[in-house]
Amino acid sequence: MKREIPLLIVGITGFAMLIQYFIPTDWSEFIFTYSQDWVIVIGILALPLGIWSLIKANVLKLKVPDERFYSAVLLAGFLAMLVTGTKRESLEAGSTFMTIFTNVLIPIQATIFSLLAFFIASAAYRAFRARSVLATILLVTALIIMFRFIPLGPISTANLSAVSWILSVPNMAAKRAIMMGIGLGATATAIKIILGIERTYMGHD
Amino acid sequence: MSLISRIIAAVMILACTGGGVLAQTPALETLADTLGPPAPMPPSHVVIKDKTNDAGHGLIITWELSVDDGGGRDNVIMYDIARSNSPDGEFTSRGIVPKGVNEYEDADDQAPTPTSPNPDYMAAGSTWYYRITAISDKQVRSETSDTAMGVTEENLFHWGKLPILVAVVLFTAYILNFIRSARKGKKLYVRPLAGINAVDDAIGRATEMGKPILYILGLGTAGDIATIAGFTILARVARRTAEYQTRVLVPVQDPVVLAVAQETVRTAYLEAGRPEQYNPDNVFYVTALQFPYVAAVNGIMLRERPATNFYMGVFYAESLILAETGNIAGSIQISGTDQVAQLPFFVAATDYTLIGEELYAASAYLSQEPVQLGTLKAQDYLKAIIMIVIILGAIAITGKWTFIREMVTINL
Amino acid sequence: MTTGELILNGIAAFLTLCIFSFLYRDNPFYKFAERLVAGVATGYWTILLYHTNFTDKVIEPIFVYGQWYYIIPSLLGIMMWTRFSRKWSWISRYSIAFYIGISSGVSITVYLYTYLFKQLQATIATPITFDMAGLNMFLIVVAVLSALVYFFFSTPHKGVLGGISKVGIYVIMIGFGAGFGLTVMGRVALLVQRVIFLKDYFVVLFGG
Amino acid sequence: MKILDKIMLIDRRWIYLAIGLAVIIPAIWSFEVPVTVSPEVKRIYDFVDQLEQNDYIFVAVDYDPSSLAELNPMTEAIINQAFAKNLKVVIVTLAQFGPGMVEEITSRLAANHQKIRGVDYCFLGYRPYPAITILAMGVDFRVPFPADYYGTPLDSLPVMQGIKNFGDVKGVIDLTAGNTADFWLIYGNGRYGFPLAIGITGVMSADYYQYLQSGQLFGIIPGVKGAAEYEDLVGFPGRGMEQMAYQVIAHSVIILFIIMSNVAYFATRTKKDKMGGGAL
Repeated sequence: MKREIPLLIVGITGFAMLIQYFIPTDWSEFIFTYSQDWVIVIGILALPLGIWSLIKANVLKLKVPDERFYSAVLLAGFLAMLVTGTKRESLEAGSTFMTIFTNVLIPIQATIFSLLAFFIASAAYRAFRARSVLATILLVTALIIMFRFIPLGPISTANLSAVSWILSVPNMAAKRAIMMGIGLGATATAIKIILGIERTYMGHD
Repeated sequence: MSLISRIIAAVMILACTGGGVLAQTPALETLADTLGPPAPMPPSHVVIKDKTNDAGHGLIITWELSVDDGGGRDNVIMYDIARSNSPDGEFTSRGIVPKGVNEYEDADDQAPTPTSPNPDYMAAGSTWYYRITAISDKQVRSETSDTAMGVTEENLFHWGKLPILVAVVLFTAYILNFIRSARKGKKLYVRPLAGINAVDDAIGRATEMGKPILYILGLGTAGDIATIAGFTILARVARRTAEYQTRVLVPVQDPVVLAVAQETVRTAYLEAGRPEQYNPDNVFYVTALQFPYVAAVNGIMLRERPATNFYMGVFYAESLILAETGNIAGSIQISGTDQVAQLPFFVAATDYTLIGEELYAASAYLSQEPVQLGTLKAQDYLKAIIMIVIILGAIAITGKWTFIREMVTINL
Repeated sequence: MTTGELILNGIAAFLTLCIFSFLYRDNPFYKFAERLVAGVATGYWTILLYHTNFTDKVIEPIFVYGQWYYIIPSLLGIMMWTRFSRKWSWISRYSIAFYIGISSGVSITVYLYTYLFKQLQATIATPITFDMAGLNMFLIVVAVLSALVYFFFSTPHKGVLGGISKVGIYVIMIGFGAGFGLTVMGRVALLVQRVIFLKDYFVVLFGG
Repeated sequence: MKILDKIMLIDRRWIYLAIGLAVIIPAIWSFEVPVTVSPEVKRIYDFVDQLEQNDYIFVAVDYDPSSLAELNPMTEAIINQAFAKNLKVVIVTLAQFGPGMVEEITSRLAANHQKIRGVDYCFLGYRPYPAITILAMGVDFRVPFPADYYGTPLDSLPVMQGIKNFGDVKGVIDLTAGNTADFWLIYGNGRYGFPLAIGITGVMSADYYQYLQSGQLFGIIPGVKGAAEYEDLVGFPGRGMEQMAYQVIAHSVIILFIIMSNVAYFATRTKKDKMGGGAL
């Protein structure tokens, strides 16, 4: 009852969605859109679980002297967005809500994203050492591709032909093979989930 | 030819009814004046068939080209397709196609609603009448073709998707078959995977160091298959950590993932016989957006200094930010994702990487249950079939035979 | 810039620097920005979902359009809240079951179509002719086959198969090297944008 | 050996500093860097270069402002080249938010080259549904575009006299951020067989090199790098070149670090690699 019926539900809904794909009628189309809405609605209504988890952890930390300030900042940021965002119009440009979005969220997000420029360099420094055949292949390919920016006269011209070949032949082949493997692996896992063979995610008592 | 013209036709309908690509075509008035430029001969033999693989909202109209299209006076530049709901009713233009094309797909599946009535809607089982006119380069219209009739029909199976159905049935059959033979006790070999073998060592290391394990499920939802594979691996990891009494921290960014991850970890502690040691606060929600989530996880890595970081699931650009920060913190890192674009970064920056399909195989490996290992065998069989199709297909296409390629082509 | 804009840009510039300070080491400024953004992002997400998806998929269907059948997913969503109670939390498994069942059923065909059939079809689309292009097509076929062999799990990678699988992992590594090398440009461009943002701000601030 | 040991265990913050400087320095002092031209870019340049005065070239500007940073430099370089050679240019856009951008670029460049709208070039405008628009233009430009972007009927434009469809243009260059390249390949080159080249964003470029191999494209301009190359060839340095300074320095820094790392690695190889890391 606590585990068997949910597993049965997984099997039935999964099978229904699988069959739906092959039936082109309006009915079938409706089931598809409607079921996608189920997933969306469950996802939205589950949000209080996340918020509760976040609030609880940070309210508890308010008692820890070293953490107090930071948790207060987090809670203040959260509340500020809730208070300024109550009206539908607050999603339009110019509102306090969107001003915070533009001047706090956007710059921080963009800056974290840009940290990648530094990390891609340090990762290359550490990983691209010719200590094995595989590492050497990785290193040489990445170097050839990066060298396309370096102006070295005739060497560069030859290098650019190599770049174009690498991209269209081995790189393309690698991508395709990895994708086909993923296709098989994901399909097998999904079939196992529907058949109830893969059920770890469900937990039990 | 026919596929292309179908696509043209489909797009033309949209263009003429909704977007109005060609709505600005100059008025195509007929020049009845016999002294004017000559009118082309009309197209003939109009045949109307149901559009297949649909819910009954479309018809395919074919005709024989006007004799002045590519021959005769050679003055046809396009055809106008007109429709009516009765043979004597008013015929209105549904679209045009360029010369040389003898097929048009007329479809409209926008059922009318109280707010948007749609008189052009083609209901399943409705009857329509068509006439085709050729138009010359001087905008002179031919006489109309004979009127032809067609009835829309609802189809119950999408034949264009047949190859996928065959693959599903074949795959399921193989999986069930290998599970059955595995249950009978047949021993199955699986080759070692470095990333899997490292899991136990990594947990042992955390125990020795007295530091926690950090388990990242990525940015996928609980419905993503890669995330579900991540849950299975999490269950194994959590079970070991329960046995060794090591903490496992799971920061997540989706509330449903939070619920499932908590349930997974709780069950793992239960199975390890230590339910009292399970702390639900170790699986916690951080925030929903990608980079704020990354910022928080980075902070955890540098402050908690986990002995081992796992990355299992769907990852985007954050893969390298996380992996490099984990490296700064001195953690051993094991990663696995089905995001092809992120694999290079995991391979470069983490100690072990499960590449694509290996992530899905990992749960079977870790369980060592014959039932799970059986599915790996099924995957290999499918892979062998794919390889045979590639070899035969490549040979066939070189000999200009397209039948193998067509066999694996999906016509949506 | 007006004073207001100057202040707002100043906040953005300050937070940008807070995040960059992480490169040196973890510090209170980074921690401040990290927590602030976690709070703001959660608040933003909550409000966004409330005004968009929640209104469109729960409130309007049920209360405006009278689509009573939208009550079912809403009930399933509310059943997730039983997780607040240890005793009743098993009820949430019903919701999770629908969530995962629907997603898995849809995934099967999506993965087979995009990841398998489309790739398969692309691999056997072009004839192998006796020129450079044909040679490359031949090489692609061979490379795809050997990379697929690398993913065989149930056979030992020894002998001929071991050799092919080795070629396969080489091919895969070339792909990874190329992917890594190609990405550098985009990442540098992101950093350039932030640097130019800071430069423009300081130029205005100090009247450079 | 001591120095090499230190290099092996270099504090990553030195790497960060180097990358930071590589980006900050060009932001303060802008300068030009030399570029080496790729064969696939050179072929497009040569193609346009060998055309005779008053030959027609067709340019499709199929991107929205979100990809403007990478693609505008290409569009400008190509139109600059065409105007400088006194070619006639026909321009279309299949991107919804393209027209304003195209209008701005063409009128600015036309003024620079003393070219007259309707006489030396024609901007057809925008139509949705790329497949049908391309097919219809293959019949006659006047089918989808009875009038140009400014509402003048094509028949009354001097530049459009005696030109009917793709058969009358020497080649088509598509500047795109994504899938419109597929439409041009299938419905354009595939059906009407005109020479086709594309300029495309860096991330998308890898997927299109296969069409170079198969001969369906005669050239590709990939990302900022390609744009800078084209600007270099045409001799009108612009935004592409500007962005190149950052890229060249940053790439050089990373390459230098990789080389250093390997030198140190081989020199100290007898010792255990203490840095760890890397799945290999």
